Amino acid sequence: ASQAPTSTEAPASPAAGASPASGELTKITYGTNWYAQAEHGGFYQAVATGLYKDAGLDVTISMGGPQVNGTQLLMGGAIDFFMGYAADAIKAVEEGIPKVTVAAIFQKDPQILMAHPGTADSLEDLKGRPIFISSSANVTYWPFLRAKFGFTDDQKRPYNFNPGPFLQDKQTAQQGYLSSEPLAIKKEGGFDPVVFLMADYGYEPYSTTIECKRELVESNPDLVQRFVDASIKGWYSYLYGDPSPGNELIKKDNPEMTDEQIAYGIEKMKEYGIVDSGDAQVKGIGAMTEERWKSFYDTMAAEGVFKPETDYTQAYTLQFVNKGPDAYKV
Amino acid sequence: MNTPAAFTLSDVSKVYSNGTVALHNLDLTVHEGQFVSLLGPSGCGKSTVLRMVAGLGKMSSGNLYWGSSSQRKLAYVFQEAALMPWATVEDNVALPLKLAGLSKSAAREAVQEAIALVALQGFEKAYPRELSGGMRMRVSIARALVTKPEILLMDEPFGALDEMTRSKLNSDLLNLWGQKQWTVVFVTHNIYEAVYLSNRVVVMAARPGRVVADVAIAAPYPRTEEFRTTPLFNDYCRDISNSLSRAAGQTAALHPSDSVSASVVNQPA
Amino acid sequence: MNTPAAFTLSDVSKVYSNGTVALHNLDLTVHEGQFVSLLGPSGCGKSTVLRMVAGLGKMSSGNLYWGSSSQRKLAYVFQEAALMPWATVEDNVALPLKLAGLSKSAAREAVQEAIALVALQGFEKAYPRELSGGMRMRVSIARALVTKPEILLMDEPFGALDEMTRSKLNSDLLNLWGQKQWTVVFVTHNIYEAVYLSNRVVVMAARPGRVVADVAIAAPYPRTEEFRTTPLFNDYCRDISNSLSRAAGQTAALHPSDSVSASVVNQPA
Amino acid sequence: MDNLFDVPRQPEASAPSSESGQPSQLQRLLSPDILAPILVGLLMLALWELGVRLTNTPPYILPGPILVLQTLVREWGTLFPSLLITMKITLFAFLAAVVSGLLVSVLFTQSKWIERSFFPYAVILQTTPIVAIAPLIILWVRQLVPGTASTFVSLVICAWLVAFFPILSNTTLGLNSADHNLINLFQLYRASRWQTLRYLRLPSALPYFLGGLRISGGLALIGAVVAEFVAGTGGTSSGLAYQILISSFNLQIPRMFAALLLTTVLGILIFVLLTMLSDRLLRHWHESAVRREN
Amino acid sequence: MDNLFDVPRQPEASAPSSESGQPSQLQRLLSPDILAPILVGLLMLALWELGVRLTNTPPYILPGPILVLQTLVREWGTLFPSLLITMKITLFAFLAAVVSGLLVSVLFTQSKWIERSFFPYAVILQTTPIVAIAPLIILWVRQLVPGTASTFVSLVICAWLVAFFPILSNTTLGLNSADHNLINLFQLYRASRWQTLRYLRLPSALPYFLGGLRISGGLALIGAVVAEFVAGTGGTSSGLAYQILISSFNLQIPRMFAALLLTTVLGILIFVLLTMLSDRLLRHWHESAVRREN
Ligand SMILES: Nc1ncnc2c1ncn2[C@@H]1O[C@H](COP(=O)(O)OP(=O)(O)OP(=O)(O)O)[C@@H](O)[C@H]1O
Ligand SMILES: Nc1ncnc2c1ncn2[C@@H]1O[C@H](COP(=O)(O)OP(=O)(O)OP(=O)(O)O)[C@@H](O)[C@H]1O
Ligand SMILES: [Mg+2]
Ligand SMILES: [Mg+2]
Repeated sequence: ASQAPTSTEAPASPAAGASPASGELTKITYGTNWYAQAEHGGFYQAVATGLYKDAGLDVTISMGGPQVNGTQLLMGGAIDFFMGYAADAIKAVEEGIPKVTVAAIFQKDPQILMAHPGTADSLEDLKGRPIFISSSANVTYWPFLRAKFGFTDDQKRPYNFNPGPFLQDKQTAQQGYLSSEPLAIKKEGGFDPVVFLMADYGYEPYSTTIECKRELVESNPDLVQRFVDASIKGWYSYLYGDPSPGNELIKKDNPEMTDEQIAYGIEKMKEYGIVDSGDAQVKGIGAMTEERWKSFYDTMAAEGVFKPETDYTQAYTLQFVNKGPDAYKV
Repeated sequence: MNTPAAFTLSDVSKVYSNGTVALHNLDLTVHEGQFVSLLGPSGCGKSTVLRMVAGLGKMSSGNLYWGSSSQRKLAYVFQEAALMPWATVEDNVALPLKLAGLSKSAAREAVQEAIALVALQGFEKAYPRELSGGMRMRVSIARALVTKPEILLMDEPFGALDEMTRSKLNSDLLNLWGQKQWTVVFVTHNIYEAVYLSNRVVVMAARPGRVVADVAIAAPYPRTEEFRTTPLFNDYCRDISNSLSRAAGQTAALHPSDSVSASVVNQPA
Repeated sequence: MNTPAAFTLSDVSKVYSNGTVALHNLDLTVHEGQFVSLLGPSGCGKSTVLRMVAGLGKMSSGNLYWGSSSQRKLAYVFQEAALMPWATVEDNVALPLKLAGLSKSAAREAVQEAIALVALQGFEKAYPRELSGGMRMRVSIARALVTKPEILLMDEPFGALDEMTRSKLNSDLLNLWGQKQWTVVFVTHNIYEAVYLSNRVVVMAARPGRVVADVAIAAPYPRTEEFRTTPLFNDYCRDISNSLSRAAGQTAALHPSDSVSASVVNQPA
Repeated sequence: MDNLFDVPRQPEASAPSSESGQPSQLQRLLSPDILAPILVGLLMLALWELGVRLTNTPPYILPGPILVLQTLVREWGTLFPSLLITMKITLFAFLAAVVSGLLVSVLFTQSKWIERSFFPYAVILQTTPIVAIAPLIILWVRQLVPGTASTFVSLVICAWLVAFFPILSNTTLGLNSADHNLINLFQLYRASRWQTLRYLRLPSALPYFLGGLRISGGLALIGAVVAEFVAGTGGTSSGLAYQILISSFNLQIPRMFAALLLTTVLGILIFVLLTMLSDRLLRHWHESAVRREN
Repeated sequence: MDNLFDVPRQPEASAPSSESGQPSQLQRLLSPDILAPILVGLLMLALWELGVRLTNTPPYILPGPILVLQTLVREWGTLFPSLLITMKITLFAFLAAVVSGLLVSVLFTQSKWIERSFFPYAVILQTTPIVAIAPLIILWVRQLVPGTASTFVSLVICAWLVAFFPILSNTTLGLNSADHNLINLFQLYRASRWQTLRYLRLPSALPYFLGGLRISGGLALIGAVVAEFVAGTGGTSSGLAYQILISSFNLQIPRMFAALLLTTVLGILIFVLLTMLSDRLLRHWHESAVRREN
């Protein structure tokens, strides 16, 4: 990995101060959920600026992709930490899969629906109109939309990460990622789509979380803590410092990523407070709360996505986060 | 007293693509109603002559002229049985009729007759792999006879048959020929058979294939088994046998066309 | 004065799975060094006998006993040429040697010799499809002779050959046989050939296949062309021809085993 | 002399030991032909179970077959209807592939020119990732077939794309492999193109064609599954692919394997049926199916 | 009498009109055999362009070939390295499929029992959606092949799964189709199993095997693409699948089609090469490749 300028400060967090001095770096693999992009920026920044190294970690970031099954890779030991999703974490509890969310980088899920300009003012307006959604939506936000806005299954159209069909038909809507599809559509389709951030409509899962096996939390909490802390520091550095070291790594992993796209991504993350809003502003990036987990669980359980008897508290631990923004100052 | 020509091969050469000269400037006129036997050493081009007459494969040079009949009325017994392995005896024999557009029921009688002719009753439903070599050849003969052809080309049809079946088929063939006035070209290695059956025997020499003797067999039809014991019969046989020996010798001649003109060319009765 | 038995077929029956009774309680002992010709109507089971001797396919009942030699030293000329289409003449002939583990160079001379024997020099590199029917059969003969077998089974090997080649191969075969004391079982439809070549002629009748005559040909070897013109030769031919006619008649007999015992069973010289 | 040959063959059953007539249905089911593969199947399942137990693999990585079967039984109510839908798509795509493959290969053998010119491009159908062209197919189909049938048609087309080429390729090869002597014979009797095709080329091509079917049968199935991955929308009319995906998203790995097991069984079934068909059609004459006695 | 036959055959070239020796390289390239398919290809491209222009289809739905080619030229620097990577995976998977398919089919023909018992299960490899088992493959491979090679191996395995079955199926059929007379001959001369295989069954199976290759060549390619979708690579070691997906995601549809064009061309190339190989190996004897003169 490129040796970006490292911080001169001594280790800030007491928990993390244990082993870096020994000089032996622990090899860690972090699996993301997609090709490298601005939404993964903090982690790349932590690699690029040596934050992980300072925490005694040698981190490799392994990109995900459209059909890569991260949970199995995590549980099988191919990766040590995985970029997870709150809904998925609760499902894991239901299936008895011992993985735990240890930090939530995104306070808001960047999942959006888009429509052609002038065809909709709010999500309700999409009722009855064809919507391109990917198959995973069936187990995440689609049941929510169905219940809350009366969407029906015959509106569904398959979305395979090609927005062409959406452009073709003005009456359609399409799912997207806040910082990706709208830009592509603006560039290639020549217009700004109307964007509905689902987090603003009551769909509030944590996303871009850090998950690991329960076993690791129990056997080596120190390692987990070091990874979480360094990652959060990476995010602060990425959002508020100079993101270019991280961006270089992103472009290296994903050569098709452009500076324009990255800049757009960072801008949108800031504009919508994806990372640093709400609880995170008080408790620091990565923050999670009981209440938020509960409200998400309750909302989705009411729609039948989760079983009523699920012990959703198994899905996370607050042990590694909520230390306040100051704790992560580099 | 010749009947009109059924077909004429004029100055025909055939060079296969690997360079083998199978036929070289061959001339042969066969007249309507003739029964011509073709003899010659193995590999001399007898089958090639039949293939040219049947229009299978291009000649390298030369021409084929037809008289009043034509290639359309032709049947051909190949040297190999060439049966369809997926079809029963019956269906194999019925093939030419089916190709001519006859319905199955219309064909049935002719097929039965042809199968009886080659004595394969009881094997109508058998598949070729269930037959002996000779039986397979007989199916092939039945397939050729079933069409009642005007011109019949037969490439060693009886080579794989025992003497009894052979002489039965010989006389059957002569009977049919006598009735229908077919034109027959008959390849055989059996000199006795050739003399017994034909009114003309053509002897070929090998590489390049060409005609070296053309003997008219001036004996009246119908021919009985006694004909085989006449001195005339024996004379013809000896004559042809000599031609064959000479043909074998001539193969090495440097200018084959010279020796062709030197050979006895008789006109058929 | 019999030599020891080369092999004995004892009470052998063969019923093919479609119900055809190809052989019925057939007994046949062939002695070492004998040249046995097998005659019989088409489809009577001659090929089946050879297949049983060669161990190809199970007998339905009965046994095959071997003398001092064995199936291992056997060569077989099939009724069809059965050449490998992807191999040249040379490679086809060399096959048995290759299978016996001989190196290519060690085999070369024997292959050349065998090819020369059937007069196919110049065609070593040709593929089977480039050969005439008779030439293909000769390749097959060469393939059998190349191994210098102790026991030679030949199923109508010369049926597709002209008289010249045939008589040449006849005398070549006799020469070889005289030198090596092979045991030969030879299927043919040519009575003259059978008598000329063999010291024993076995006549079979059809369905169910069985032996109806077993004639010793008591003439000394080496046999010359003159032998063909002796009265003895003609007597044998007539005798066998009669047996064949009777065999054809007997096929319809209701109790075939009765008629078998009534036929003349000679012991070989 | 005519009666020299006329001892009629008895038209008996072709099993050598069929003295007591046809074997009973039960006997046939218990024959080693059927038992052996079943035993092997059971053995593989046992090994799988054992492997899972010995290595202590958790069910969310790889469930053992017992768990999978239990899940299958439990989820039968949702999985079986999906199976039927996948089967329907598979069947339609397969039939379409058979018909079109046959027709195009026949077209190809009508002229070397056509074959040379178009055959290489037929391979495009096979090498284009369905994911990439699914949107186009869906758009086009929607214009031609409005309404709810349109998704089904799109799925069938996607699956057909996958199954088409092997049939085309094998059948073309087969049609070109007709015996030369027989071709001559047909030429001689002035057989029309259609007759040569019908009575000579098609029978000659049969073994190759059936071989192509065996390959394409499985491909039609996997094509149906993949098609549903990319073009399916889920909901009540969704097939096994949807169940696999959803189970995977929901981390219900045993359920995913139960769905996989169904596709697998369906695939094996298709294969076995096609093999039986092949044996039946070829047993009288083709070396690959004939039981030789010598 | 020996010299009856000994006029030697002249070993001339087999082209009938080759009086002036071999045709020159240029002549050969300009021969109708090569020109016809190229013309057809150009014609199809022209029709495509025309269709796109006439219907006014926007490039983000279906770009015309001219635009695609322009994009291809422009993006050559990024697409070509990806092509090489996909090619590498394809090649390895194809070779693995050829070797394994051949070996297993040989095993199958050693005993009817083995074939009956295992053949139906081989179809599982083909009918299991790679998506579902990719994680398992990745996990297993990671345990066996640590380090960076592991991803590559996983990809090759996934692609191999797709390409394996057609070769197995066709070759098995071919090995079982050896001429019965020749089998008898080999039996007679006590040929060992290995000899029968080497000198009889394998040559007999060659046309079928080569037919299988033609099918599997394309499948290996599509398998490589699909494998990349499910097993995930990125960065500098990513193949065409990545380019297709990212282009599609970024709505750079002409670029996506440029990448598709590359897979297509690669597919056609594989097909043409295998067809040439087939013609070369069979031209002396198999009906499908021999040029008959009568
Ligand atoms: N594979 C087979 N299946 C069923 N019947 C067969 C099979 N092979 C031969 N037969 C039958 O067995 C009988 C004997 O056949 P065989 O080939 O031994 O005859 P043959 O004496 O060699 O005849 P030919 O002189 O015509 O070659 C025939 O009636 C034939 O129909
Ligand atoms: N397809 C072919 N390609 C090349 N050469 C061939 C081909 N067919 C036949 N020949 C050659 O042409 C010559 C004549 O063959 P043809 O089959 O006409 O002989 P034939 O007189 O019928 O012999 P036979 O009595 O053995 O059947 C032979 O030397 C043969 O090698
Ligand atoms: Mg011939
Ligand atoms: Mg026979």
